[in-house]
Amino acid sequence: MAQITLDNLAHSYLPNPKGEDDYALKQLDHVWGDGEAYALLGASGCGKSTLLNIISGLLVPSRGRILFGDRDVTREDTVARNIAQVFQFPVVYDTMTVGDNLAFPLRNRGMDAGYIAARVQKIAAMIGMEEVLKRKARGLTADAKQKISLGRGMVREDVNAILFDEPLTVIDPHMKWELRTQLKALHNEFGHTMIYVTHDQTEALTFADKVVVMHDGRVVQLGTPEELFDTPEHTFVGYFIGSPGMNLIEAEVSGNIAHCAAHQVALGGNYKALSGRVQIGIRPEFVTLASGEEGLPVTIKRIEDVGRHQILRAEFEGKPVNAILPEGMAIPADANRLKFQPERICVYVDDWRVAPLHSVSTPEEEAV
Amino acid sequence: MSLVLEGVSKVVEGQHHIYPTDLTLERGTMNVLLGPTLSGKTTLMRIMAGLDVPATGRVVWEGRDVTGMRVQDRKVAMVYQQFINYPSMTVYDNIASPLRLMGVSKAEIDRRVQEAAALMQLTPMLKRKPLELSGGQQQRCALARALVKNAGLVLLDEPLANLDYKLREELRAEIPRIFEESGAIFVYATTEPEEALLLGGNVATMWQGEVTQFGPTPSVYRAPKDAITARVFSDPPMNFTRITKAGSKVIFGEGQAAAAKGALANLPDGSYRAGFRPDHLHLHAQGNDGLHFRCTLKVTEITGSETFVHLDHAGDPWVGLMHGVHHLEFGEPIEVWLDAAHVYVFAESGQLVAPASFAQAA
Amino acid sequence: MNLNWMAWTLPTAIFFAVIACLLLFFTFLAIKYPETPRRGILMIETTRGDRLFITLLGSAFINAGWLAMSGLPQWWALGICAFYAAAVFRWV
Amino acid sequence: MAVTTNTYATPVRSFALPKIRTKHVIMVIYLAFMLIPIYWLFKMSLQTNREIMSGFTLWPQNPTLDNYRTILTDRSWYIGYINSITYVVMNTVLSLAVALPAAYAFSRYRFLGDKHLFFWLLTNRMAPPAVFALPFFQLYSSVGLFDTHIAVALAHTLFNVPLAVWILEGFMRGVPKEIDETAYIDGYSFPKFFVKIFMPLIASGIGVAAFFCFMFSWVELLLSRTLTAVNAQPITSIMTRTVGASGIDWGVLAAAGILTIVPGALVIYFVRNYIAKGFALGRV
Amino acid sequence: MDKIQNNKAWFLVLPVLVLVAFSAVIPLMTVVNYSVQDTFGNNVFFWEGLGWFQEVLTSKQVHSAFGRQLMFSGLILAIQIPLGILIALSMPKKGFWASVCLVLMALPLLIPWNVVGTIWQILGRADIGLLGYTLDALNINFNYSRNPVHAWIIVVTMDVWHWTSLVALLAYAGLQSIPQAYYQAAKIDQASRWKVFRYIELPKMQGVLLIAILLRFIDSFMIYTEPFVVTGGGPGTATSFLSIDLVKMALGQFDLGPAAAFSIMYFLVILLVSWVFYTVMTNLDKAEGR
Repeated sequence: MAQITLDNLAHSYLPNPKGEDDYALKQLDHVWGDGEAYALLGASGCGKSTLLNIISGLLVPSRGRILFGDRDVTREDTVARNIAQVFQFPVVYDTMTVGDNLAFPLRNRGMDAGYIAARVQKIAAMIGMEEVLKRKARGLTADAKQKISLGRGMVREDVNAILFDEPLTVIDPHMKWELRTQLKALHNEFGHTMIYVTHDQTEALTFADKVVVMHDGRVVQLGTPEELFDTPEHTFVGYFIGSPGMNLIEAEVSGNIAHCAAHQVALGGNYKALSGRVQIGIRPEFVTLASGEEGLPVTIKRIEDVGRHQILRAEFEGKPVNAILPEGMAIPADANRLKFQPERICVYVDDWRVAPLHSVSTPEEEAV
Repeated sequence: MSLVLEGVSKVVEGQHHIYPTDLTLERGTMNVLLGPTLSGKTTLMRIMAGLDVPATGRVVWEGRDVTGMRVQDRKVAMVYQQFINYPSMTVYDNIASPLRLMGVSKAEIDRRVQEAAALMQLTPMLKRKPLELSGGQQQRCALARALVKNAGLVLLDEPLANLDYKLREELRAEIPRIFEESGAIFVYATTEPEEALLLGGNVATMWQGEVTQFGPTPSVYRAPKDAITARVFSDPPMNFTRITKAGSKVIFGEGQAAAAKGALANLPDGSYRAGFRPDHLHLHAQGNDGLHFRCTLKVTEITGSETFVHLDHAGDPWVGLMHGVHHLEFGEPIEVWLDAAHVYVFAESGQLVAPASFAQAA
Repeated sequence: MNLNWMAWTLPTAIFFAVIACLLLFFTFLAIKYPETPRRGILMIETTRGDRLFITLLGSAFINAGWLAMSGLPQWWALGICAFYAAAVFRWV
Repeated sequence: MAVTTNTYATPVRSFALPKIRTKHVIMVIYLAFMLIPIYWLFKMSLQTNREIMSGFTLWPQNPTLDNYRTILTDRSWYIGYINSITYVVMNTVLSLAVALPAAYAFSRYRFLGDKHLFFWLLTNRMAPPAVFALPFFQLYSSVGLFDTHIAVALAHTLFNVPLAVWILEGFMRGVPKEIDETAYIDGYSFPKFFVKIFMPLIASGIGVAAFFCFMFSWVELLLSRTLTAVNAQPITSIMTRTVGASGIDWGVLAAAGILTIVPGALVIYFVRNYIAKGFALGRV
Repeated sequence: MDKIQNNKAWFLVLPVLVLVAFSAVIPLMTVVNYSVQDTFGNNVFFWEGLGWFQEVLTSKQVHSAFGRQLMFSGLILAIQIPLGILIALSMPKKGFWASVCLVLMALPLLIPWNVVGTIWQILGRADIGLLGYTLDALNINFNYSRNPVHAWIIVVTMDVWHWTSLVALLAYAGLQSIPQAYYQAAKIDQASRWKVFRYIELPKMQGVLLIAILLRFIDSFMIYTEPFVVTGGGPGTATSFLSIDLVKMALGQFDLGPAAAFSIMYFLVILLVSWVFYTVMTNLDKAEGR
């Protein structure tokens, strides 16, 4: 197991990239901790697969180095990197039995037969396939085959990292719960460094300790799920994480007040003078419905009952604003205002978050 | 004006894909077929469309029996999970093709295609071929082709399942809007309870070839008729445990006794299955009359704003969905609270015996 | 069109008529009682039609074998074929 | 987290010396094995018969096109090519025309006796032409088609139609049936859908099937020779007249042989992209 | 893909049915009719019963031709299948050179069979053929028209030249359909080249290889033109295979009855083999599909 260092890394599929736009993966410098579970999250085409292929050794980056521990592996092939990978679609050796499939990576490395048998038993128990160890892998369902793939990824104890490339695509929604939970349990037990690529925010957030959000070839934020939720560094993260995503409102900020059109919103901190395109962002979870004079005046469009909560869809100055309201809450007929929790508001300039100068802990200053 | 299925069933090689089903869909409604894969959603839709002939029963469209009628002669539109377009035609021709076959005038075709393309944000791509588009755009093209016909029955078979998460969210918000404008009968198949709730309208929950319940979506969600419906309509799945009612006491699982409150109070003595949704489980007492359980914590998953807590309660696997972020120790005993008002009681056969009292109030 | 060159004889006409009747009969059966495949001693899925084919092809080889080996009247071979057919329809 | 976007220097590209790999050696040897016999025929076609017989040489000493001239100026020679191409094209068109709907039926529907029918079709691909040669002669004589192009074209459907059905069925299975259904829902009738939407989709499959029909019909000798006498005589059969009283005229024979390869080579050239793609997609 | 039950599909199959029935069923019936009769021409036939069958089944000549045929087909399969796989594995995966290889390899397939025979007939001659001359120069007295072993060598080499490409193309198609992820997984699992072949490539090629084996077996079992041109079945009967015997009987000597009986037995054997292969193939499909 090892820490993974991405040093000044960038990749372009073109032979002679000119500008930044030619790079499928823009410059990045990161150190990924040993034994942690990471998720690479982003829409399709954002460069996450490129990054994964660079880590697994299928691609040599155009520029920069990649280190496992202290060892530079940039030019080493997949085998030398000693990693395991689980692919989007199940890759199993059809003609082998389930047990032989699991034992395959160990046998190829000439491990001791007794050790292999014990290890296979253990993994089979973890993925719940002890019953079918003697069966041929051909003819199993896609779920089961993907479980074998997962098991084969886990079977080696000494791997530097395990990479998952959207491994739950082929799995039925109800099964996804089960498998993800199992993966999480496996991570807790073995403590491998895991890198999980997905476009599904729920999968990413629930699986990983740290989530790497990618957008347009760039890592826009690396943080814990809480950080991504509470303080998205980029409006894309705000939009991409959470359902519905963060509300963004054009504003002018002076001190701890944001001016949205003719209205004022209190902020949780003081900001220096900002230039460029300024927006304030607030998660629908921290928006409450009110009536009377306080908060932003909105037109309520519709209310969606999602079961465990309700989504209020409204418009402010012609732009959508959403709020999440508790289950069963009745909507007052005269409700026409939305209030934001000041300490939950983030301020963005040209899509990147600006931190407040120092946090203001005096909510009594709240402006009308 | 409606689509009526009368005792419709489908049998393939001796196996029932659909058991005899009666269903009435009214004009201008959104109807969601909700159920896991292979529960018969697609088969039912194919029968509605006329792509499959039912083994028994009749399909009645606007008072006319259309059971054996060719698809070409029916006024239906269908969108599949796969992005189905004609690869050899441009997006424009794709959208225009049903109109051309209907013999609509050239000017009218152009007007309607432009309109549908604008609605689906496809205007800049009209000259391109479908395979040059992204998945979301391809599916929009398919949707546009389905809508441009002004069909009386629009069938959407998991149209968003193959799309990226965020894209799905966007289109999901668009579909009810489009539906409101069309006035047709919409039928929408999905495996995800959340999607069903977001779309609103009516829902028919399906399980192993049977429609287990049909009614307005929120009421089916809150008052499922049986344990199967409750399980189908819950993600993460509903938690179940065996309970025994004896006098004023209720014994949960392997012996945690609690006072019979809420819906439990009026049950006759006996053995039942209790079910409750993950989001109704709490880490702290919520008022005074909460039930409380000692469980073992297996795994937690944090989504940023919420925490999924996987528990073991005397052998029953439970999932709790807690507000806020909670960092908890694995393998530790943990106490969780549940409001008795949120408990559904099912008979051993699965029939709902006592609905959760909160749902009745709502 | 002159069909003399086909050189029909009564026995061959009967032979083909029997096979045609068998095919028609099995088609009729398939319409009346739809076939469901089953797995027999050969470990392959067979339908009624498959079993008919196995019977006919097998019978041809039984007859040929009989003709080559025994030198006894060919009717005996037909008897063996009947047993063979029964076995095929029962166990395959 | 800010991303520095400083200099984007020229990327270091991986380089490798061209290695001599076993794979390449095998390929080169095999291709040489493929081409040498053809070269030899070609070499001989450029020599006079006397030069061929007079001694062994690796390449022609005095290249001449006389042999080709002999063939291309003599109608009784080149008519053979025309005959062959005529019946081959007829056969290809005919085979595809009947195989397309049938393959569609097999790929999309279950129907009474479908599997048996499919197998029976395949057995015809396997029927030895030698078995059928004589009855064919009788059959086509009795319907007055003996020594016509259509007779050979029809006879060759015996093995080409099953093959075309088989190949096309594989390709058609790769097209999701939802496309068909969408078209029907849109209001397409079956023939219109088939021609306007479905055929463009399986164009490469049709190409591959046509290639195989052409190939097997072109190379076949036994049936085409049995069913023709004068008017529709294929080139393969005309070639035998190089055996004269004074022995074989090797030069003309070789030239005739080379000319029989030309149409095939042209066909390969036209479907070359389909062969790779077609082989990969189809079931063949 | 699940298919729809629809008996109307028969109408789509009808043209094929009519056409093939015309060119297969009528001749087959005729052959059966001939097989039980004797004729001296002019469409005059005499009832012969199963006599011809008995004659064919007990004939030493037929038995030895059958044995030769089996040996030839076995030899062909044993050489061409592994060689074809080897070539397929060696082919460039894509790009310009892949097209070049495909086109060059497909060439022998498009040469009329008697021309194939002619090419090898020439090539093997010691006076004007490259192969014969070279062997002669190496002091090997190569003469396929005298020496049965040499005749076999040239016939087998010719068939390898002619048909290995078909096997290679099929195997190549099979290889192309293997997703890249399998190779990556094998790399990560540190599988050796042999294991990649044994556990990934071979299983994935299984389907096309069965087709290749079937096609090659059937076609080599029916082989007629090429050896006939090269050796004429000789020396003696060394390379006279079933079809050569049959054609000699039917067209040469006009022995319609025995030829017909022979044809039927020949056809039955092929039918049996085809059925076994077809059954294995469809059952493989099913196992994959589950």
